Amino acid sequence: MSDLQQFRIETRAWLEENCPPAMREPVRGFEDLYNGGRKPEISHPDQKLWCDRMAERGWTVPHWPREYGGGGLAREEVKVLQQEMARINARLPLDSFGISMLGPALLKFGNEEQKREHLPPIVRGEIRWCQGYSEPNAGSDLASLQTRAEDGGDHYIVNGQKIWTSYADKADWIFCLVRTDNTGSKHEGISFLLFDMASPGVSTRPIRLISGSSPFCETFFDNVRADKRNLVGEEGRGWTIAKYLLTHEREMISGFGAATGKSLGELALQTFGTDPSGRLANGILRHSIAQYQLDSLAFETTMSRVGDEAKAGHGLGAASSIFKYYGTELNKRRNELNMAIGGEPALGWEGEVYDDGRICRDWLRSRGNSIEGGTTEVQLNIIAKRVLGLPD
Amino acid sequence: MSDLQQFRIETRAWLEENCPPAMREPVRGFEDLYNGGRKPEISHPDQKLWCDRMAERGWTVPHWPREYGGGGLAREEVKVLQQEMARINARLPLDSFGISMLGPALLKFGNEEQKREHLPPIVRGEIRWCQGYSEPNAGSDLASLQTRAEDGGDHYIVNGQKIWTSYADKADWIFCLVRTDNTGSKHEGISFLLFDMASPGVSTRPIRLISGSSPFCETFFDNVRADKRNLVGEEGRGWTIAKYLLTHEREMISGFGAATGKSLGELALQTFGTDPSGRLANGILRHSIAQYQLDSLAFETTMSRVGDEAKAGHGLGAASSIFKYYGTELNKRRNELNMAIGGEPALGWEGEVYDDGRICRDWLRSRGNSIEGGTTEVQLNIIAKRVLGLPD
Amino acid sequence: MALVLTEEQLMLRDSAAGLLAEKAGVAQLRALRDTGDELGFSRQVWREIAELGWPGIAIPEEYGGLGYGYAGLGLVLEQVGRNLSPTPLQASVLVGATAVNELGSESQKQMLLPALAAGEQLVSLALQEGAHHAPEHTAMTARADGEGFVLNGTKCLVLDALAADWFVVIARSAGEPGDTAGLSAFLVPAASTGLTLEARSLVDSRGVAALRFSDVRLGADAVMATPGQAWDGLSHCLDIVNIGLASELLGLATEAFERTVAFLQERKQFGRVIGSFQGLQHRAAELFAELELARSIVLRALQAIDDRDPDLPRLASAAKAKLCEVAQRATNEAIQMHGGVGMTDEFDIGFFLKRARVAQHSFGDYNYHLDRFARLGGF
Amino acid sequence: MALVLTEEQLMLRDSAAGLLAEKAGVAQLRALRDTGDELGFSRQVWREIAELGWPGIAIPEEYGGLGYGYAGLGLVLEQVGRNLSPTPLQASVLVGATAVNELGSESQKQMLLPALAAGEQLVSLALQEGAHHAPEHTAMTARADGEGFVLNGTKCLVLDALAADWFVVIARSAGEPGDTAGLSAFLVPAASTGLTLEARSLVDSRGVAALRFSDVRLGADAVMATPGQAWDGLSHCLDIVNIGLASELLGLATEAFERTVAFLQERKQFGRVIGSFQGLQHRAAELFAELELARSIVLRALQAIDDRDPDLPRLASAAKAKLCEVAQRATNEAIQMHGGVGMTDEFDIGFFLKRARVAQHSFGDYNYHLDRFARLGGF
Repeated sequence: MSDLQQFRIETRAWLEENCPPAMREPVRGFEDLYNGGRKPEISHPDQKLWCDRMAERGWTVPHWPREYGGGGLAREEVKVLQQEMARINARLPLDSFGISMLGPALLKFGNEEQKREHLPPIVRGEIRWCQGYSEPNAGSDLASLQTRAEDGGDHYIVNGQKIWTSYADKADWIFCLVRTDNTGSKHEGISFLLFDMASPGVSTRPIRLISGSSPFCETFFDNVRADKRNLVGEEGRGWTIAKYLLTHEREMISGFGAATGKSLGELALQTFGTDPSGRLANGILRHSIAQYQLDSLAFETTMSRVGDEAKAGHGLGAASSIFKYYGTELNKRRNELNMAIGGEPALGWEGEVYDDGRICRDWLRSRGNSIEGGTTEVQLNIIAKRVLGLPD
Repeated sequence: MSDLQQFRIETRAWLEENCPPAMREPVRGFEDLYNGGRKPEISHPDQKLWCDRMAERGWTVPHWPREYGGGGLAREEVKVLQQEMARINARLPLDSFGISMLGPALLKFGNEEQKREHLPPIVRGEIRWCQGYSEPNAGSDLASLQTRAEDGGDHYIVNGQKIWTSYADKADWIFCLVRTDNTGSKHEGISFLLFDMASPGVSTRPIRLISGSSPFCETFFDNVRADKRNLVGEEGRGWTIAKYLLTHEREMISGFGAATGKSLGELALQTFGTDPSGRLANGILRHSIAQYQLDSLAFETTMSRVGDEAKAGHGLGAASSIFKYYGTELNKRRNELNMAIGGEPALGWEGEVYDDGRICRDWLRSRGNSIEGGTTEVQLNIIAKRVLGLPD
Repeated sequence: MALVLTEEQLMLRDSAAGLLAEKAGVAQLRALRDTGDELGFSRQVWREIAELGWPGIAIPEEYGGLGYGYAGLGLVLEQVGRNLSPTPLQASVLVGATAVNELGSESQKQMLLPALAAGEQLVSLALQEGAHHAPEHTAMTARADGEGFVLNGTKCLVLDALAADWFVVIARSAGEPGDTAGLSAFLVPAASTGLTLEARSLVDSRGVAALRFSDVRLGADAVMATPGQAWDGLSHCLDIVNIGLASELLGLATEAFERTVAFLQERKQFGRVIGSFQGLQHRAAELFAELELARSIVLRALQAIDDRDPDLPRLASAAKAKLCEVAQRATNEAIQMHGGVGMTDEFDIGFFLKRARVAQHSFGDYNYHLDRFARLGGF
Repeated sequence: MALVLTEEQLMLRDSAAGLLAEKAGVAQLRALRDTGDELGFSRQVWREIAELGWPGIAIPEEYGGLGYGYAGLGLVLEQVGRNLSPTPLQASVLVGATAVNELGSESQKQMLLPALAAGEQLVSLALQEGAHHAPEHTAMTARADGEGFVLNGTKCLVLDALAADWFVVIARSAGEPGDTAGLSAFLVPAASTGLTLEARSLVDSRGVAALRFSDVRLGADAVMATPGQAWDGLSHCLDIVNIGLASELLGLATEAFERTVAFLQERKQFGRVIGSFQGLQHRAAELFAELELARSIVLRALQAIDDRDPDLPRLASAAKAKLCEVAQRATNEAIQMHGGVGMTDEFDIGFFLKRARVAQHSFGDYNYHLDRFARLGGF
């Protein structure tokens, strides 16, 4: 028996014994995702138990090195673990920005001390992180950020304001882009700094969106003290780390479009029925749905193709540059069609009869997809310049 | 009886007597339009007769002053003349760039001598003019033209090349933009010069388009001598005249879309028939045709509205800025739909069975509408900057 | 008629713009929403509007109106759109009064139109039953009962229903859903026994309700037009209503566009005003052109109402379809070009997006009217 | 199958690119057009292509082909599109040989496929009769006559007909136009008595003809498949053909786009390279994205042929519809972005526009295939 087969047998047995039955139930919404933190929000008490059991083996982040609390598993072993979890419908034990965003950045750019201090609490779900990037006057021009970090000897004094900080009101620490130098080009002088959200001078205010309440906050820093040992990378060289993480974020957002339920064609048939030729009775709508489905099929095929090319060692081709742009535009189209198919019920905002405005709020929320994480316009600029080689 | 009624009676009688029967037949194509010139092209001998008779009274250009050979008619009289000509289906006696383009420019910018020398031969159809504006390396950036006119004392020496010169191979004289000064901004140093196409050093070469033969030519100037008295306006101030004429030209091109025959809906019904609900059987095509017809109706209504506003003394509103752009884009859409409806016969290029490629050649020719006379992109720039006040 | 506004119309437009911006603008809509006001508008503001006579603009003079025609009402509705004004100008003036005028008997008109013109009473149309506008599929039953009728069924999307004194109700006295024959119209007091209202909350925060009719008994005086033959009058009424909604959408889209252009002129990114980026410039210029087309077709359709133009049905669907398309594009572009700030509830631009979709949907959306435009065009 | 090209496929692609660019590119197409060549391709170049074995790429090994499958042929056709290569690779290899392979009897395949694989004989499909692709509306009659049949009727858009040795002819032996049942396929020698060819001149300057059948008598050996039951085989053949045309359009659109991007990088206006204008940049970037989508769906559809994927019909219509849309946009943008020079016959870019429309139209255009895609999607 190969080592991998042995690993599979042991993993299967361990999961069978340790995964609580409640954690094998399907995730019904965001509230069923466990994000950890000092004051974790839970919808079921077994969430924390399940996270703790997995964290003990480092399996909340199985591919991170063991010395930082991770599982230290090889790629094939990670796949086996995922397969065995899927087999019993085990939920993800922990979902956090620490795992998806800060961790990869620290592993690549952090020093040994920073990794040892910050990675294990992420693995154990003890510290929840948020990301302090966007600022009110910067928008797409992220690098023009103005939050200042002044030298205070062994620490920085941080002053300024961030916006679109997801879960800032619930996070324990923040990884934050600050300006430590004003003299060079705007991309220089940016530093990547970590500090505790419980520090004096930090305050947050949730942002209400056109679609309703949201995880986003405004975050204010008023003479916040941040230890210099929590500066990641060199002072003034934070932009490199920021760009690395932006790529991660874009890939996450471009996945939005993939979420599907019933097909739009089926939904429309329920509402409008067919004409004598068997086609959807609303011919104009039919054309728009067919266009959407065609593009959606071609886009999903493109994501598969790029994946297959990468696996075949061709690297991440130029086609990946279109994912964020095209995926979010498709998602907007799908939501717009949902509204057109839905009619009156889709215009509902509150009340049980309208499912508290699910269709409508999803639609409104989708309008932001092509703004957050790099606007469609910025994505098109990137394609034009980096892929097509068109000049400034 | 009012003077105008008197004028109508006399005009009616004169037309009845002087308009040859052949000149009351419908115009079947470009070959039936009379353009005059030293060696006029005619499809019927009465074309010249009719032009001469009308020219004698100045009625080839009835609104120009009598001292320059025109009819000297008041606006209401011109209208009466047009109505009376329409009553008997009288053809336009003369159609030329001299009347539509150079004449208005000379009347506004020319000196007395120039008006007396050049306008009467235009009225009489003796001299045919062409327009020397575009150059191979200038394109949309007309003002970057490079054709040089060097000072030779009482004359200029012209060297350079023009492109897209309509009927250069048939015209007698050219009104031409030349560079007399290279030192200032590109808009300065441009002069508006007239010279004889029979001058030594002038040569032309017809341009074949993707749609087939065309009136366009390349025109070459090799040490062509042009009298200084034929400089219109001040030296180096020709750009003002050019801009004035470009507006004229754009309005002419934007009218392309107005030419209609059978409606696209009727054509499509002939080909595809209806489904059991009575709708066009090709539902996808139906949607595109309906969109086109809706926009076409709204565009024609916009042209009427702007006309009515102008008549009401509101001036030419901002809406007129969209005419060239929208009219040519609509015309391209109509031709594209013609192709989609037409199918195999519309792909024909030569031969009687394909009417020598009429549908296809019209479609190919229409692709140029949004390029000539100021590209769609230039039009959109103008709207953005001049109408919407967006900055450079 | 020339496609220009008269002096009188220009004055009306300016006066509407002034009052609505001050008394019934986005700020008031937001306040009504945030306080959870069920009525959806301010009675006090409505009285001020009524004093200016606007509720009677399109009502014939013989019934106490100003008789300015729909071209006049369209101008007011355009300003309503610009300001997202929460008033019964749509529900009772555009829709309700038109229904009474087109479908009502002489005595009903004499009884009700003067009160509507004075803004003292409100009437709303109860038509839609399912997810989409489909008037010929009306299923609500009107069973003959002596000289009168008994109504049973449900209606949704009844505008400003909680404030209405009367409803014009479309019901079926004969035939099957899908038939245009057999439809009847009734003038029903809001206080009728067996009629219950359920307030609904839509994305545009305007007052709207669903109605349930359980054996609502009506006398002969409630019958409008000839029983079973309401279709032609209803159809004409809906043409007018859709042109009025197109006017509102024109104002809404134009305002969203102008706010966006102003934002483009101010907002800086990458060291430049973002309005200097050609990518945005061209999109703004294209949208400008579409708005000019939209303005023309709306004006033409409004005049067609007053001119009794036989081409009215086609022009009505043209105007509504075009304005659905343009308003959708203008509001979507407004959010995108405003960027993150446009996504926040704190900023006003989202209100335009929200109202646009409800107005687009009401009485037939883009898909419905483009199809109808093509059918009336013979293909 | 992974959506990537194998080493073997990459080599094939590169070799096709090299040969076609040199021997059968736009320059050769222009020369054939300008000399009024009726055949529409060079026999000499065809022999060189045949020596490399490409005519047999998709033909099974047991019939003398290479058996590389349609994924391989698709790569060659993409290069044909890039170079606008005037060769019988579409008429005889993609369309003709596929029709023989899908519809022919065992003896017909043994007789003809090896010769087609060697490029020694050419076969073309005679299907379309009216202005549009509508195979179930085939009206040409096949009247039973002893063991054989007699054909009467006309066909148009028969590719490379003047060079063809054989035609696969679709005719109706039973039923009415509109029925899929009753269609039959026949293998007809070009030299048959009663068959006349009329060369036609289309916008893409390729060899094409109309065929007239006047009492063309065929023996039993001409019958392909079971009489009256050709629909399924024909339909499968057309799916393959449309995917092949989509491959050609992919190459054509990509080449037109790359030439345009190169032009944008060079051409100066207003003192700047025009490729620096954001308005053009965004349009180019959007088109790039569409071309990437197009590439994916074509590759997926090609693999679906070789994999005998039951979803083939839907994927075929998806690929053809998407490529019709993208090729139309790419060629129109190419002309617009090239400006005046793109409108001249002297410049090559117009050839791409012209060929695109013929390939788009052939065997069903965008409207046809988007409708079919929706129908196969169940709505």
